[in-house]
Amino acid sequence: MPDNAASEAQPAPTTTNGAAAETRRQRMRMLISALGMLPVLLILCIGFHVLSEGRFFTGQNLGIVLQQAAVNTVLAAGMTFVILTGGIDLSVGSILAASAMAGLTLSKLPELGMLWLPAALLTGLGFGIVNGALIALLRLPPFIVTLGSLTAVRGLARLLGADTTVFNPSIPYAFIGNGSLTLLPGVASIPWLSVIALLVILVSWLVLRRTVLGVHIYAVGGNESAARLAGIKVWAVLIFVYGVSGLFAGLGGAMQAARLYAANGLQLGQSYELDAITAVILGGTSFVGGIGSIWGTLVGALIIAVLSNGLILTGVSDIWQYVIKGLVIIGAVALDRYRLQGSART
Amino acid sequence: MPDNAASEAQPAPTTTNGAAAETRRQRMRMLISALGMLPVLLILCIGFHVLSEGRFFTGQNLGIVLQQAAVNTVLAAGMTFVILTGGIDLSVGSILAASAMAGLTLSKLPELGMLWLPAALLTGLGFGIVNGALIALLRLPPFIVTLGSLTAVRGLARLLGADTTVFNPSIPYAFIGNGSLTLLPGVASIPWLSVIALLVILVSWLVLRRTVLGVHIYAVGGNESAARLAGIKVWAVLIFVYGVSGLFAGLGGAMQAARLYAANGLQLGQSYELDAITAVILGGTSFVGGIGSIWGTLVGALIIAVLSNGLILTGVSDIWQYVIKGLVIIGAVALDRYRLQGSART
Amino acid sequence: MNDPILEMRGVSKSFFGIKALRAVDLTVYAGEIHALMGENGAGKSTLMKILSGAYRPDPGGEIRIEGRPVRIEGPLGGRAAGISIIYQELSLAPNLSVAENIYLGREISRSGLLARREMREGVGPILKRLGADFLPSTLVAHLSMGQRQLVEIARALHARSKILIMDEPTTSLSAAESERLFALIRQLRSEGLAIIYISHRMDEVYALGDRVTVLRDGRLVGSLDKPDIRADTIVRLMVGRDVSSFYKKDHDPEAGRGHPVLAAIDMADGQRVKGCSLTVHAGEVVGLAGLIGAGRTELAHLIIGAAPKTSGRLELEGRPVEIRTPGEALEAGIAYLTEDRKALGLFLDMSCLDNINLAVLGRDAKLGWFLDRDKARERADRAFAGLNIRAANVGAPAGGLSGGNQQKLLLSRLLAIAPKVLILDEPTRGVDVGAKSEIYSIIDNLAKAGTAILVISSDLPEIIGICDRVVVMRAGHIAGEVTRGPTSPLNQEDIMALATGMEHLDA
Amino acid sequence: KELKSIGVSLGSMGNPFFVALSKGAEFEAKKTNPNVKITAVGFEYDLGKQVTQIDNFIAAGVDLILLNPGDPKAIGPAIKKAQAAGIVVVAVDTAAEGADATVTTNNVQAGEISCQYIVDKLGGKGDVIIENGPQVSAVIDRVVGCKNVFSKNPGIKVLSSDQDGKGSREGGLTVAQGYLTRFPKIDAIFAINDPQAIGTDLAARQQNRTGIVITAVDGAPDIEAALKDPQSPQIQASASQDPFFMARRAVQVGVGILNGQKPASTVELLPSKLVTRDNVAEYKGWTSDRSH
Ligand SMILES: Nc1ncnc2c1ncn2[C@@H]1O[C@H](COP(=O)(O)OP(=O)(O)OP(=O)(O)O)[C@@H](O)[C@H]1O
Ligand SMILES: Nc1ncnc2c1ncn2[C@@H]1O[C@H](COP(=O)(O)OP(=O)(O)OP(=O)(O)O)[C@@H](O)[C@H]1O
Ligand SMILES: [Mg+2]
Ligand SMILES: [Mg+2]
Repeated sequence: MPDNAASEAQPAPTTTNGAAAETRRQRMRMLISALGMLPVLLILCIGFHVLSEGRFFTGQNLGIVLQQAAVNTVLAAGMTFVILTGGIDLSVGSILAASAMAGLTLSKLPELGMLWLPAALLTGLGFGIVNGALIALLRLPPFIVTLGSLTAVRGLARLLGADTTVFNPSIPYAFIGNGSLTLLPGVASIPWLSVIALLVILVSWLVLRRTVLGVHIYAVGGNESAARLAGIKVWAVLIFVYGVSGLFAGLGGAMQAARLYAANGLQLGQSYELDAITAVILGGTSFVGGIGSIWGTLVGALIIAVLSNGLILTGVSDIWQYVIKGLVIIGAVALDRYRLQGSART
Repeated sequence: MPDNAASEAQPAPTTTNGAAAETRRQRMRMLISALGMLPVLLILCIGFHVLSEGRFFTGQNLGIVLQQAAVNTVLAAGMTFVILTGGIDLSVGSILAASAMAGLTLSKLPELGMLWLPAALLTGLGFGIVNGALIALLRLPPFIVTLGSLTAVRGLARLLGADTTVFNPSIPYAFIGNGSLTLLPGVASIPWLSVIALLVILVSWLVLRRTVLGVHIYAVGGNESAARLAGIKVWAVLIFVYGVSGLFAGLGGAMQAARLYAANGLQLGQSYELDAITAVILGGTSFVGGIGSIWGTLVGALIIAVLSNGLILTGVSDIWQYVIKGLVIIGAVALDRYRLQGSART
Repeated sequence: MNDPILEMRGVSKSFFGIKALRAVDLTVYAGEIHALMGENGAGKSTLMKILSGAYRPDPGGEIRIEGRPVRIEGPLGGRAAGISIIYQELSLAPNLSVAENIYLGREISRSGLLARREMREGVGPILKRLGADFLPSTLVAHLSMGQRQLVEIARALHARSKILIMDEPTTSLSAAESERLFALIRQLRSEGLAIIYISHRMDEVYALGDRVTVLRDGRLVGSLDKPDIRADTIVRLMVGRDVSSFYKKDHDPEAGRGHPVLAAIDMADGQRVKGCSLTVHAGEVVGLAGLIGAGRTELAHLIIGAAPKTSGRLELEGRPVEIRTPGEALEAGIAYLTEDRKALGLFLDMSCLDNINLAVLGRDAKLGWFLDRDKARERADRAFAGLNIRAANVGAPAGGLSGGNQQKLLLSRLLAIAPKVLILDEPTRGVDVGAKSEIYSIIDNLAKAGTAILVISSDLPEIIGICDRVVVMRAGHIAGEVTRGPTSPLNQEDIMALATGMEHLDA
Repeated sequence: KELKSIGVSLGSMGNPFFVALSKGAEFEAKKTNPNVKITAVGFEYDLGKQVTQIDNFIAAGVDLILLNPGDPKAIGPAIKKAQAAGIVVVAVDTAAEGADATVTTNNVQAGEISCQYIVDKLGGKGDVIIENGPQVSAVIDRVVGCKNVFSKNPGIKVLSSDQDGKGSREGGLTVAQGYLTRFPKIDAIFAINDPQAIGTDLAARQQNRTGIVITAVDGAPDIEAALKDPQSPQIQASASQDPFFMARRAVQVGVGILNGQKPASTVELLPSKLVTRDNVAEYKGWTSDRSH
């Protein structure tokens, strides 16, 4: 949809006298759209709490939900950068697997074991930069490039472990996978995985909203040609976003490795890209690029995790889980559209 | 990228004296871009023929390739309609599975067995129209809607077969799955699956290029608001394209059912959408909408089939097949980009 | 007089509670050219979009056509009521051919199949009458802005309606095409059509208008009949005050003798631009004139590295520079204002603030990376005040602004850069008189401060009014140069002769 | 201790094998407690998803988890977590490290008998193909068993064993089409499961190739039909498993442990029986009514 000129409902700041009221109204609207799917998330949580006879809002279960959302949140954060520029990264699942494999393989070497974490991150970053370079410098379509690496990197991940599961029960830094950060001893603690995910969201927010680069990312997504004419190095922005997506996929791989103590090049991370993209889009980021926020992504990822957790908690059968999940996803955006009624395109 | 105005190298027909030469040049360019990936396809075929010691270009093997390409071609044809309007349909794999399940279940009833084929088609059409209605009338983003139905319809497909494999070795019309149409008795024959696929391509071409509806589809993809202002019923166009995509997915389901005599609601059609989208994009259709041709899609689908077949023929191991497939897909678009150098956006 | 063909009574429109139109009345007769005027954001386009069915009016008003009340439901309803419109913001599908665009929504089909040839032949006459030099089968994506505007005009004329609305149809047309269009409009008037004509160019309104209606802040402020149409009355109605000394040329006319800042030598792209050289001196305003498609925009794109060149070099303040991307041009101090603000200029979803600051974010940043939000805010506020940009606040998305205000927004971005060389491509496209004079005085002040300025414009009075020297392009070549004598001003005829290739005949 | 709820995490609920497994579990569990709550989910061969599911089971407070481990070793830590929450964990179909007990088909032996059948049919001499599948431990074991047998027979030449038939009819069909084109002479094909064997047979029939001995592992309903079908004479044998019984045993063992009865051995291997065209009439398949 190249043009929104004809979409009827546009915020219409016009007359000077109404300006103050308008500003207030606009603030309100921005708040609402920043809140995004939060109401949907709350409804889901409360619904599941009731249906599961009060098992949802327990400290333990909330911890589990947070932990389960963690990896997807990290992937979705990277994906947010990419989608904001109007691109897509289908390869995150494969990159996650390759990074986990690389990390675990290294962790078994007695000398270099401690280096597995940076190794996983660098593996992810490397693949991401290759994606970005192909897209930015050769000007290839992101979908094809990352679909190609979805396949090729998957093959490499399998090669890394000679097509078996690599297992290391004594992997260093295992605490990030299964430990918790104690906030109040004995009362409140928060899984390290979630701490990492939150940090990732915070850093992403900082970059997107408080740096020059962030504005440039939005600009490239909003109007690439105009960005180029305005002197923005579009290629550098693109390499950056795909690099970030790769790096976060690498981090996700490290998180999975630490959580599972194991990785399998073929199985790990299969179709994670869909979950990540869903989180981003549920969070209100536009596929066309240029519109969206990282907080929305966080809410989107939480919705997905709550849905999976809640459906099992309430004992819904596997088949019906599919049906319900699908309908809830559609219902969520429909509700959101209804709520904002025409205030923004998605 | 709302507009390609700034795409740097633009053909520029202006002055009257150059008009004739310009027309010729434009024709040439259109021919080249219609040819699209054909050169890549030929290179692949010849390469595999050499590497497989002459096993590729045999009548039998070509038949196999055509047959393996058939279902994906049909799905990709429907996907071409959708992507031309700037949308996407992720649910084709699930719809295919549901249609095959519906068809097979019906085929086991003694009375109604012969009706399984229309039943499969109607199932597909129905789901497609639901997708289209959600997208066109509620203005929901296509990615989310079809992702939702990817999940929900998968669940329904499983329900249809009570979550097991439904098989019927004596399904009516089984010839379309495994029979061949004899062209010259004993010399040349062509699998029915491929005949169907070719018919689908021809009909799609007719609709897209020779009817008013076709122009409207391109117009909606090129500039949705302009189309709306020109009085085109955008919602009707959208429902039509998603309906077509669903119908073709239903046809694909029927083809798979006739070919395998069986269907499994969970496994059948998993990630077919990726193959279909890849075929469309390889064929030069733009994700932004409005640009592309159905012939390109056919070539794209053939490339994918040749790749799978050739890699098995040459005895490449499963792992390396992944790596090579990924790289070839990226390489193909890179080659194409190089060939057309800047003449069109993708 | 006979009965009006169109009456609008008490038409209002609000966007999210903001009133863009307040109970506007408009009466139009068959066989007249009715000019609609008003400042940027006054509501002209909105009123017309209501008429064409693109917007639905707020309840309460009434529209009568030929005396009968009508409800216009959607674009189809507008067409059925006998109304056709040229939108201010071009609305073509770039991926379709000229003929397909002209027939869009009204295609001809024979037994279900599209009659492409018939459609191509059907648009031939109208394109010819407009003097279009492209074929009906050309893709719109391959046309320049001006050519696209011709397509849009052809579409409206082709629909053969009773009421024809033209919302700033000449913004991308040069004098020759405009003249042809005016002749056509006059003929249509004599055929009994009612034409509503929106423009910010006064000369056009004098030349064409039978009556003028003026809007201000969404309200009707008055209608003038032919004898009363005078610049000062219209401007006073529009702006509410007098705008004196429209064109400003206070800077040193001897500036051309200063040192050369930008020299482009033998620039060519192998397609539209064929070996062009030009020089701009410090403190000088050079005009670049020519017909549409002459290649002026392309030349500018070559200079700033937005398109690849096949030959040519650049010198900046006497030193050779290599510029391959617009980014490098900006770093070297060359800024360019695009003619296509929507596709190449603005970020419609981003706030006005970001749009204004975009090019200088890096320069302002704290620690090299972090946004300096106070500075950005200050700059945006200054721009809003300086150019009188109308929007609720600097945080509003640029897409919601009226056409002219968007243009001012884009201009403020360039001014923020404070470049050595400023290339302005159609700087006053769609800008109202008040703002125009402000833009002219800004150009003048920049020249005074020593900036070298190249103005590409299709508006000849504008070029003559503000430039020291005019370079004329024709079909990709520099056709010649028109300079000011010590006493004689720039001569319009000389420029036209060079642009159309008639100079030999004159001689 | 009473059995109130069970969590079941299996490979893929679309596979009739796992469906039979979950039915068996339900049958046995209902026998102990008619009001028992059972949640059966598929982890789609994603270890991460399985660990997530186990976490969810822990949160839901189940008493017993039945799982088909995504990886025998790597699932260990998750099992420990469940056990720490007081849950008994029994592995089915594949052994799992640290599980309280394991009940599984002897997959190595299944591969052995299926391939031994090929060796016997071919008289110890011929060109054969091992049509591999997804690299999960059950498949790996079957291929190991098969290779054990082939390597003992020098007359048998394995042409290829590195193609993935994806465990499905379609995958088997596609891979076999390639194999049949690539190798003009193939005497036998061992497919790692039944759907692949049927796909392989479809490919051979399409290309009019005859005289290929096709065997598999599973004894699924569709292979039963194929073994009875005169039109598919090339499918000759399948080493059967009994998921219904396997799950019943697993629940029995699990309930035993809940009540403090340690099983004699933590791994219970159920032998596989070969179903051939000759004895298929007596074979009691997965879907037959077993509630007695
Ligand atoms: N925005 C654009 N999109 C596509 N092509 C363009 C665009 N602008 C210019 N061109 C191409 O460059 C050619 C030369 O036109 P150009 O715009 O440079 O001339 P101009 O003298 O500036 O005319 P105009 O007044 O129409 O802008 C055009 O015929 C067109 O093919
Ligand atoms: N789609 C829209 N959404 C929100 N506000 C709009 C929209 N269209 C117009 N407006 C507002 O309505 C007011 C009138 O705009 P309009 O486009 O009618 O002005 P105009 O008189 O045509 O100005 P210009 O001369 O600049 O084209 C403007 O202030 C604008 O911000
Ligand atoms: Mg306007
Ligand atoms: Mg121009």
